[in-house]
Amino acid sequence: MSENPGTNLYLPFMATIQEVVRETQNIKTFRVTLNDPEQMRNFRFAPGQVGQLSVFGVGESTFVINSPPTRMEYLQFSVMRVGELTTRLHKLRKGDQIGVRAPLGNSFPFEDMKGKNVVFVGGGIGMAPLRTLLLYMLDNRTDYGDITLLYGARSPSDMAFSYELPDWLARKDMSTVLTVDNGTPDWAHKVGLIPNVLKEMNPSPENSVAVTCGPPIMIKFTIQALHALGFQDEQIITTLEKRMKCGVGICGRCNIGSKYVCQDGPVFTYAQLRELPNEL
Amino acid sequence: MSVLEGKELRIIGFLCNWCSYGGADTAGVGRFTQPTDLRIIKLPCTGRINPLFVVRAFLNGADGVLVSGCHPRDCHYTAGNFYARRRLEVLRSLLPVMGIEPARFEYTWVSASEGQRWRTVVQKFTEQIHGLGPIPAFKSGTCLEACLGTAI
Amino acid sequence: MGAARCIKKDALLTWLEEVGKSRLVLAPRAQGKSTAFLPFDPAKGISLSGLATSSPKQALIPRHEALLEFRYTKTDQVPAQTGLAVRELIPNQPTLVFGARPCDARGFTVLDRVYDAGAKRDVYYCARRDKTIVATVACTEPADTCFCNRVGGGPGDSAGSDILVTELDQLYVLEAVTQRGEAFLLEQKLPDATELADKAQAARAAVRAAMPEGDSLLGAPDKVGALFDEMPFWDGVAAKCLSCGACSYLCPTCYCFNITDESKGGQGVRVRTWDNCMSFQFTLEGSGHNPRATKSQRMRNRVGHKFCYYPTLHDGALSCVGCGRCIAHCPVSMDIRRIVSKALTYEKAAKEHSNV
Amino acid sequence: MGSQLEDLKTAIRQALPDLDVVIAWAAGPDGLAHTPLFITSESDVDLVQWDPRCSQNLAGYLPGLRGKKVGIVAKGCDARSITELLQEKLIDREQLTVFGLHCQGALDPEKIAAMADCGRYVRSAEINGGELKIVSSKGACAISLENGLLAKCFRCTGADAQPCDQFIGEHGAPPVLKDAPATTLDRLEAMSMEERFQFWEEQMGQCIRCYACRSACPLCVCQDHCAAQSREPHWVDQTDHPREKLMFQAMHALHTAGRCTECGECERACPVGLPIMTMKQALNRQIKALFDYEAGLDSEKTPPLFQFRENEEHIKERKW
Repeated sequence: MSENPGTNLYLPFMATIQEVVRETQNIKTFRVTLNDPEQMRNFRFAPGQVGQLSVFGVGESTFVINSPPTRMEYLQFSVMRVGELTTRLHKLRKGDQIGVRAPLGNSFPFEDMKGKNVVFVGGGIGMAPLRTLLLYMLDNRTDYGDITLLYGARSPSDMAFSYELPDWLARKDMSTVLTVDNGTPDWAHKVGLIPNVLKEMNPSPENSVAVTCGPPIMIKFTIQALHALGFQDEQIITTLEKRMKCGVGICGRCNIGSKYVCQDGPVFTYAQLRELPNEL
Repeated sequence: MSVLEGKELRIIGFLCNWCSYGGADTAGVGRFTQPTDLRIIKLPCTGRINPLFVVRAFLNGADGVLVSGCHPRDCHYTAGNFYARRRLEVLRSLLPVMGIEPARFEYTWVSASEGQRWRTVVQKFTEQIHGLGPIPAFKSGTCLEACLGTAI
Repeated sequence: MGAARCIKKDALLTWLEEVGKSRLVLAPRAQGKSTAFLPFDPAKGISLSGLATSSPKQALIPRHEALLEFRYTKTDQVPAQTGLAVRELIPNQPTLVFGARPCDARGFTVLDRVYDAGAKRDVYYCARRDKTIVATVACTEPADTCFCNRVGGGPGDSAGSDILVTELDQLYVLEAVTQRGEAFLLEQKLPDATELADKAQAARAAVRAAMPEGDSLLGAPDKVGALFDEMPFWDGVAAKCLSCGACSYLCPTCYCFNITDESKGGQGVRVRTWDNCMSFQFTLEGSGHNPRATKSQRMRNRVGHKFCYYPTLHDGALSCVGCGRCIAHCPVSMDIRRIVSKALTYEKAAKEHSNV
Repeated sequence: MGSQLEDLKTAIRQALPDLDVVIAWAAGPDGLAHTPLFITSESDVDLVQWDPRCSQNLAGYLPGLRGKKVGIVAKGCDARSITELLQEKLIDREQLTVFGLHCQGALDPEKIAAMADCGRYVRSAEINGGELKIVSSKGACAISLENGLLAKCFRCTGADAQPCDQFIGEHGAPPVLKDAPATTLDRLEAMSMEERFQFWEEQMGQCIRCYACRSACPLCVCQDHCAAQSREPHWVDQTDHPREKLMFQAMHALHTAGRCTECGECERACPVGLPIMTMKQALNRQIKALFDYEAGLDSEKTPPLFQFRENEEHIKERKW
């Protein structure tokens, strides 16, 4: 091991999986601690920053740290099984060793958002990056105005973080709406597409910021809905995903024009996105 | 239990599930002594064998490759071995161009009941490979091999 | 410039052999039908006529390099639990690159801005860069594919070099450009040539003056950027492109890379290899989505990166040095000069396709 | 030859209104080789060139343009690739207009540059009276066209493009050429196995893994989804070892076995000039010997590896 990881951009922290939570059919959450207690103690990040998880022998892939910086017992990553690396990650168990290169990228403008009302709109695995900011705000509740969450998934069984939902629904200091595309007989919440439900909820753009993440098609229509509700481009924040390798703005594949999503992103306001070339 | 003197070589056998794997099993049940250089990979049919399996095996360092399947007209899937025969016969011409002695590769047909024949094939092929010795190695190494050779 | 030394042309190989005793010498050598920067072998000589087929960038960013090695180990704790050891592999090889051309050396400055960017230092690149002396041979004649003078360089430029070598009749004059080059040169047992420096400079100036002037491409960033949404333009220029990687891999400034793990059994290496933005897989995401799925989009990124995005980030410096390798060795004779010139004069919707 | 060019331009002009694009050749950057031209408007037609510098086989563009109405200019050998693509149903005959040419050989720019010793310093080059006249910084010289032809021209099986919708010029026999250069396959056959293995290790050591051979191959139809770049299955690894690059060449050869028409695009495209058609040639020889089959001659035939006979006349199985 290197004497001081961090000087080598490509050398991950060695980490241990402390817990694996099965969220849905194809999403698992990994709770991870860095092996060196001092590294773990000194680890700092801001909500929205990402990390590269390594399964040695398979490779690396980028995931958002979805636990908040206010809860540092472990770093949490939620992973949807899609390709080679995520399939291998899903096979790992408690105690297995992985590499973590983090934190990478920028974060949500959580300082600028102080005093504002926040509307979270998350779809599917897109709830992960919102979770870190949501929990951070709940842990610093007095800094922020009204907090509204709209979380949607294809079906009730596709809802990640289901064990946290009752708490969020019950909390008096936030309002939570859940929706699914396809309901089941015992589903007690909304049935409908996220943008439609959002319009129904009719959040006020007044002193508000909307934060959204989800599949590209959902983001597209959510932004349209937000515009219809009177949100300005500067009031809409999203977080992007691209194929990444280096994570530090060198390897050249996650660029949109001269911006590198791994370094200048993944968090962008819609106003910033509109300035970028259209190459999502 | 090598019946041949000296170092064991690496021979890869691609065997079809229905005939030759059965034949090898029959040879085993019959307790026929055989050389132990052969490592068997079972496939559903010789028709499943991409000739590149053979090339990859050689380039990964196999000293010999043996393919064995059902006798012609006995294929469990009717015609897999007929296609295989054409492909493997074409492959045979590629190996010497690459610098791989063509006799390092053979294909044959052994049925599930032919334990004795299986032993003959394995014995003769193993002898043939021992006659040729280890496959030439690449002079250049890679970082991967360098790593494999050192202890961290 | 600093110290100047000279060496007779017929003594060059002997000198390189001497240098080779204490450091790796990479010099252009013909092998088969191409010329590449290879470890110097006195028996095989060097080839200094014209531009090598491949650029010397592999001295600093090799075609592949192992970043880390890893090994899984069995532990006796919980059953089936494995331990893991990981080690970084930092290069540590003093090197002399001899026979780079001024465009090649300028290419190193393009790489420096990316790999040695203040707080964000790529330790592998920097370790190599710090231990590498670049001795550049000034050009005596531009090839028909050369256009260094249109992208801010010149056939006798010293940017990116530690030592600039100028041919004078039967001599090579070696002049130190950087401190590192100076220190290296002073260690060499070569005769002083301070009085030849003026002559060498005059020789370089004469070559520069004789080089046909072409329209400058330095103004490309705005225009190339403005064409982003002009898909017919990109469809037109990319039509004949095969989407192979010859241009990227021969280019002295293309620096994009891939990182993959290769292993056998429980051990292996994490390797960094050259990658190519013209490849479909380059941006292909796990979900199957590809932001640059078509050849035209990839061509737009390739030209855009060199003539717009990179200059935007680095004070207008283009990431093209005009060596012309991509033109000379393209299987379909794509000509990046013509693409950029076309972009500079392109009138939107003037023509559905633009043949280049 | 001038009139053949004019006839070609006229034919393209006439057909263009009904086509989305016509693929032809135009002057390249250095005068030694022409470059592909995608014609979509009348004014592009003026750029068309036809002479022995039209070396590239344009058929490789066709599968990527499937769904469009495409015109293509083809030499005799190029048409074999078109036949093969039709045979494999990778392109649609009714969407395709072939402007067929009679060809008397195409030039090898690398060979010419070497013969003229002009490197990349060509000022001008023109064809005149059976010669390519080159002016370079080293002076002027003339190369007889016959001496500068591609290796494949010495094995020409038909100078006239077939299939063809519009034939331009006169039909005729292939050029009569003497002194065919020795192929790498011939040279290899004179070597021991050990030497052959070393030969490939040396050659593949020069490969920069740009995959131009694959991208240029008209029959490599997987292109963007090539097995060589797949992680699962992991056919080749990314380490820069000659073994892996040789493995890729074996893949290319076996994937085109019984399909390769020896158009030579792989070698022509290779930026470092590796003899990578050799393995394909060896397979073709074997296929000719075993099945009496040559690819790209009959679009109705079933390729030999897509069929079998219960009794294979030319296959001698080993008796154990």
